[in-house]
Amino acid sequence: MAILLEGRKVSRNFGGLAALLNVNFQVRSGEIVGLIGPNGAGKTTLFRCITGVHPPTFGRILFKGEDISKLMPHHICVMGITNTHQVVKPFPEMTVLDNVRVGAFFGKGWVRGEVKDATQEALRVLEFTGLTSKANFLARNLTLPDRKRLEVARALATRPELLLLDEVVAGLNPTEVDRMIRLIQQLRESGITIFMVEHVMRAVLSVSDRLIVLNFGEKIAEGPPDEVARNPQVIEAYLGKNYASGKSHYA
Amino acid sequence: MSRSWKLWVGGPVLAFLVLIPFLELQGGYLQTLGFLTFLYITMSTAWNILGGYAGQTSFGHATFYGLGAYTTCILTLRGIPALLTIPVAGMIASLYGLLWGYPCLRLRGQYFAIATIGVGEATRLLMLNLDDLIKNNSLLKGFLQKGVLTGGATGLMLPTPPDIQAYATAFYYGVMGLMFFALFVSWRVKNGKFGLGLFAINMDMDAAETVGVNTTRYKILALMLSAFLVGISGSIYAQYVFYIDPQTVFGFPMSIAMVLMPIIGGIGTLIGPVLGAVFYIVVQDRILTANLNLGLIKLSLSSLHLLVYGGLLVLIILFEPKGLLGVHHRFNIWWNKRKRRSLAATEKA
Amino acid sequence: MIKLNKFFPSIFLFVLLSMIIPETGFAQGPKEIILGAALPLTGGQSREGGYVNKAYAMAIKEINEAGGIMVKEYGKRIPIKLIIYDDKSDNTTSVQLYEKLVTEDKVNVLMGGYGTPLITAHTIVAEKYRVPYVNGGGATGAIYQRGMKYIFCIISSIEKLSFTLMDWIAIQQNAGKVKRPLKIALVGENTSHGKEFRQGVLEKSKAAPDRFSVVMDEPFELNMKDADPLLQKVKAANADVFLADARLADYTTIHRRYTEMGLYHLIVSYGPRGPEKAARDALGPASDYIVSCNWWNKDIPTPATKAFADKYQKTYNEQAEWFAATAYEAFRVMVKAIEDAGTLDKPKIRDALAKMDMRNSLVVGGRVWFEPNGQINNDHLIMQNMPGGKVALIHPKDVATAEAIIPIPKKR
Amino acid sequence: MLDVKNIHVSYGDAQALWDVSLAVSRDEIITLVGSNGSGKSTTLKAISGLVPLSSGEIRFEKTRIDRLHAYRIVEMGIAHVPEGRRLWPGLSVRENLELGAYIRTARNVKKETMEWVFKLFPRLEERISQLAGTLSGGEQQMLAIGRGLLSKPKLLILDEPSLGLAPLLVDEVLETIQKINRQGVTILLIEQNVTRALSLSTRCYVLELGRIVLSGTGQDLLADERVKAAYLGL
Amino acid sequence: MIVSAILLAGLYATMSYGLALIYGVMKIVNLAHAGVMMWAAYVAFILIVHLGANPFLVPILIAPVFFVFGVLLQRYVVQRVMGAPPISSLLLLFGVWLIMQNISYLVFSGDTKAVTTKYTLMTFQISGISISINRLVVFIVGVLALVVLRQFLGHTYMGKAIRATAQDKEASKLAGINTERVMETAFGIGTALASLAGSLMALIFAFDPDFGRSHLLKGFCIVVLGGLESMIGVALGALVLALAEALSVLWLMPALQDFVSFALLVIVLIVMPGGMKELVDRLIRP
Repeated sequence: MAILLEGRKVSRNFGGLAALLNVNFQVRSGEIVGLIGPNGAGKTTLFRCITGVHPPTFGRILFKGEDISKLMPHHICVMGITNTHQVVKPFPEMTVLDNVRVGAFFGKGWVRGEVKDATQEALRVLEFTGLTSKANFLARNLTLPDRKRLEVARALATRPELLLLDEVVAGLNPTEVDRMIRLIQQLRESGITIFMVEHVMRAVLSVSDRLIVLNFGEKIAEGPPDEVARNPQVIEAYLGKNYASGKSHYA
Repeated sequence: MSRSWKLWVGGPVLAFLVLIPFLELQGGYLQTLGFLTFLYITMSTAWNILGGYAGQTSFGHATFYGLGAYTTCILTLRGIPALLTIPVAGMIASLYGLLWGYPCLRLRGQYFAIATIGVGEATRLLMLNLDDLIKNNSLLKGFLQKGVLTGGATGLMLPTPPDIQAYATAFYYGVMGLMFFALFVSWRVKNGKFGLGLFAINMDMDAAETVGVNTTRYKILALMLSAFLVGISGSIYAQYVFYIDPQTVFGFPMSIAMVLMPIIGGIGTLIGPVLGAVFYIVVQDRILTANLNLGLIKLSLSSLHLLVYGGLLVLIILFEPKGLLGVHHRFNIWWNKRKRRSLAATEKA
Repeated sequence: MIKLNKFFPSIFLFVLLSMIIPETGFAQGPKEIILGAALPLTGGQSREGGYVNKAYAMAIKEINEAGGIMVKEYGKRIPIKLIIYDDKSDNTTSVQLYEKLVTEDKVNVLMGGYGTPLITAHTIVAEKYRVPYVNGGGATGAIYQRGMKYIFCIISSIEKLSFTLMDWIAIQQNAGKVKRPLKIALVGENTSHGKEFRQGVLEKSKAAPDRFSVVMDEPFELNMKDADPLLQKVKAANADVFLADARLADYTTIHRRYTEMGLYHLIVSYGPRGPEKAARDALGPASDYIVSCNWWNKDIPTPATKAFADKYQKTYNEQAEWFAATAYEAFRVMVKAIEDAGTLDKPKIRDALAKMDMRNSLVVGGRVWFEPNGQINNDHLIMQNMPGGKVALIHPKDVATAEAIIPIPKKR
Repeated sequence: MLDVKNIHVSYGDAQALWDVSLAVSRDEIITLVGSNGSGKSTTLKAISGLVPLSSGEIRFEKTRIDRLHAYRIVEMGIAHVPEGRRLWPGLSVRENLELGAYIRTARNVKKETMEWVFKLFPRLEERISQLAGTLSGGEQQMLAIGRGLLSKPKLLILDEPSLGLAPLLVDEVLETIQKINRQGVTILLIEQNVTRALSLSTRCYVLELGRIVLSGTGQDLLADERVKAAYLGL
Repeated sequence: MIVSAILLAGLYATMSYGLALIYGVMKIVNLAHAGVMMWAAYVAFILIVHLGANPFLVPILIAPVFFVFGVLLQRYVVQRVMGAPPISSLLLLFGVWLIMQNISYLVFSGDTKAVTTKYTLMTFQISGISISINRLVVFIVGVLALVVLRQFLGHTYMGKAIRATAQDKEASKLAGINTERVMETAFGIGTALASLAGSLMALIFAFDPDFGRSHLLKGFCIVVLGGLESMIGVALGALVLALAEALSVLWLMPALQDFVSFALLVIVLIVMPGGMKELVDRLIRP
């Protein structure tokens, strides 16, 4: 599979503190890659580097071989990378349909100014994400699971090749988590590459092809989920040293 | 149902507006009132494109109004037909919008608002002193005609045509057309891609950016469009009153009026700014000319106009962010409830 | 989309509201001559607007007590009624209100407001509907140089004001009181008023380079906060005479700072400002010896002036300022024009105004007549503040009450 | 001492806690564990009055506190050291500590408390006039705990005190917490480092998706595979 | 000229402290500041001219009254929009300002008023420069206000609580600080400072109900120059603005003096939103 997104020694400083340090990563077309790590490990920062909100201080990010590390977020979006936000950011006073239409109008799948086309595209995405019945609700009146869906729908309407999902299942109950996982799998089937930050391990393990683990802004592990889960460094980062050694004891 | 209603109500209203100059109602005063109302609706609608749709509160829109008015006067006095100057006025206002909008629109929320106050006042002072500045500069001297470009504080006077009344009637229709044009633009913006982008910026700038909205460009375009319409309004105002001076057309009260009208009417909507402008003119007309007798104290209501606007602003911000439109909605809900209740009551009986 | 039927109740309510309020306004009575004016009763010019309002009220009362205006056409005296609106000192509003006066209220004639920008804006309306318009508060000459036919003003131009002032200084030179040539520091507020004042002074000094040389000429922003930069320039100019044109607030601000900085000139004038009570209270002895050039003063030794000043004092318990006097006189001029015309026909009243020659007037020279452009062209009155809050009239000769004290004595 | 009964909490329409109940007795160290977004921080915020309950009740020493302003809860004797430390970076170490003793009862004994805190964290005394924002991560955490202690709390709530600290410092901080507990302060703690947390606490609650799924003594839970599942999903 | 600019800076600083304080704690741009200055000028006028109060005592007399006014304004009006986007508080306070102006028009009419006292025109000489007593007093008050304010913010519990709330509201709540009380106090102090400036300005300038608008803009300019929150920064900003205005006369018409401050406001906002502090930081750190 071709490399879709590649980061080379991506670093990001905030006021002298390194939030990311020399992170190398690759995302291939058609993959679902999970990004995990304890709180403050730099996962969201990495996403922000990719989407151009906080461009990397050093290092380069390549999308289909093109350097995108200096581009504005809207430009990156039009190139085919979209993200959802950890704290959902719907446009609260707009209807669900309009929220998605913004994505349809402005994203990569740019519909040339035709309201009708954009609306159709938006409706198609709503159908796909199961929000059709709520198309005319104001976004602020949605429940959290629906807002998360809307976040995905809006991103999807931009017709991304690469979708960055930042904790889309956080705060959902188990049934809702399952529904979201199914949606993510459907997305992959429709040909979209997915790079996701997730804390709910059940979700991330069940869908990811590969995991990348960050700790203190550095990459500490990478590989298939089960392999990563056995990685002592990862266990230490999550459970502490004693647990890692204790595990063998209990086992 | 709704379409026929629109025809039944909208048709006669439109016919009435068109016929006003012939009806000589209130001795023709209604025509003046109509002219001003249309002009203010245009400006209110124009401000709303930037302030309402895109959410960028500007206290500096008088700069466009003034610039439009001055462009027309300066060009007309140099022999260019007045009608031709109208689009030029709009474009110059628009370019000025680009000039200060580009840096200022990078500021967010209240910083932008404050910067626009500064821009507005600075522009007024500059226009007030422009002639003297040019006089002292050998390079620019050529722009002066008999030592006058902007006329400084004296302002500029236009020659009056022989038949002012017919001229005024023509302008009545002209500005009515302008208003419909502005409303059409506003409607197109609101229901098109452009408006969707502006709304997205208004709701959440970062989220808009990540779904591909070029926020800087859209904000500037909104400002320029808004400035264009306000510039034309200024141009028409100048041609209607034949006299402009910087304190009036560049004055802070003008900017305030443009902020107040859409907020009173219902910010970010199509009809809100119209309601606000009509309200503004009617209140101004009625309040400035009425007296209130409270037994011993005779109060001239005119001394209360700031209180009315200020009070409304406070009440709207505190209780009804959607302005008159919001009040109308509540009223409607209440009305329907009452109707339903009375219906239920009759059924019971 | 908008559904109009939903709007119906609200629209209904709104229309109802907008129809109720006018009932509290003025109802037209029959058999009245209606005059109309919009005055700046609030906003930047409300102080002056207030004086005009009081003067008009006094004039109406006087005339109605005498039974109204004798109109020959109807063979009887008809009472008058004045409709006054507040224009918030705002041009656009003012125009709107004058339109309203002419069209809705159907006034017979229009009276002026106060302030050059406002009056400039009014004149269009008066001219448009061909309604005679007389004012006593918009002196700027430019207003009357536009070939308008229905506009009249009973105060002579600001340019004339500076001419009078300069002529008077020339007289002082002739008398050997001050040297020639004199170096002049000239400042004026950045309004048409100030501009015209400065132009007048410049013109006069250009015409007589052996007498005057203007070494500094600067406009300043209205309602200035800090007079320092301006006065630093004045100080640096090292002039003999300080001529300024300012409104009350700026006059106070500038002259305070002037005194604090210890500046001195042989002659100091703030154009029409000087003897106002508010300023003298604010400045105390620092306002002594300031020369002012103005349209009217209560001490003009003519019976008409005395009668007006006394009556005003009695009615409002305050001293009459020139704003009130000229407004009062403008009103009387209009009344006389209606009487002369003997009809309420507007063009005829206009013709009567154009032919006006009113004697025993309050104005300097005692006579009101109009130049073809509609503005009076009489002399101004020059006054000087004297110690102890007194004011001396020093020019022209026929009304002078005292000799000018020139040059200004140096303090300490 | 602290009794949380069946609380539900929502942010807007999004429910974050479902029917959470827990109890803290005097002199205990209680730990909340669970993955991110499981509602641990929200539980603590609900206790200290930063987020309102939609139902349920919280009692502290028999008094209901779930309707009180945050500052009133501090006055009752609960100090909350928030996640990410949340110092006032532009204030000096001394000022940060002094403001910790803002409530009236604490002000009177400020001097003694301060000495006690300095004994616990000698490093803070060295840095007394430095701005809080210039301290290192570990020092900032010490200051945050110290600030909490200056209100003379009966119950100290700590939200991830080891977040972002190097392993050596984590040990040091956790040891100090135990020391504080031994000196008579009850502790309610969120700790990511599960093993350490469990081994030092008397009892634990495991949260998952806004619900309590497990509770027991530290030793019991340490042996429970479900704890590991909560973290790694295995 | 430099001396008079420095004296003026004292006044500029006094009128900006309150703005900076309220902005710092609540992130609110207080447009009603101008209204308060204007009201204070009128109250000072009444006290001095009609009741014969000592002009230099008046500011001390009226500050507490306006403190209470500020507290009430915050508690019953501004508090309601604390959670809303900042632009609504800006518009709200703009409305309050309009109302205050209108009340002044009703009570005092639009007349320009000026306060005259026996000190008004007194000057004394220092090495050839004459200095007005009034201005010197105003300057001293400006400096004193800075000292007192710093003492208050640095050494009292309430002062520190105000600073703490400005930096982190939630953490302050957790430390047992009643942040609503703190915000009321801060708004009250900000209002009292505005009234202090207003009553001092009444001694120097003539005023009317529209008084304060351009001062307000200058205040913004100063606060932004000063880096938005620090009081020392405000004092420095005031100095910079006063000097810039004074020096601009060398190459600009005096009529454009205000233009300098408005243009400076816009430029500073755009170029260095962190104020002079940021600029200095940038210069020091390569």
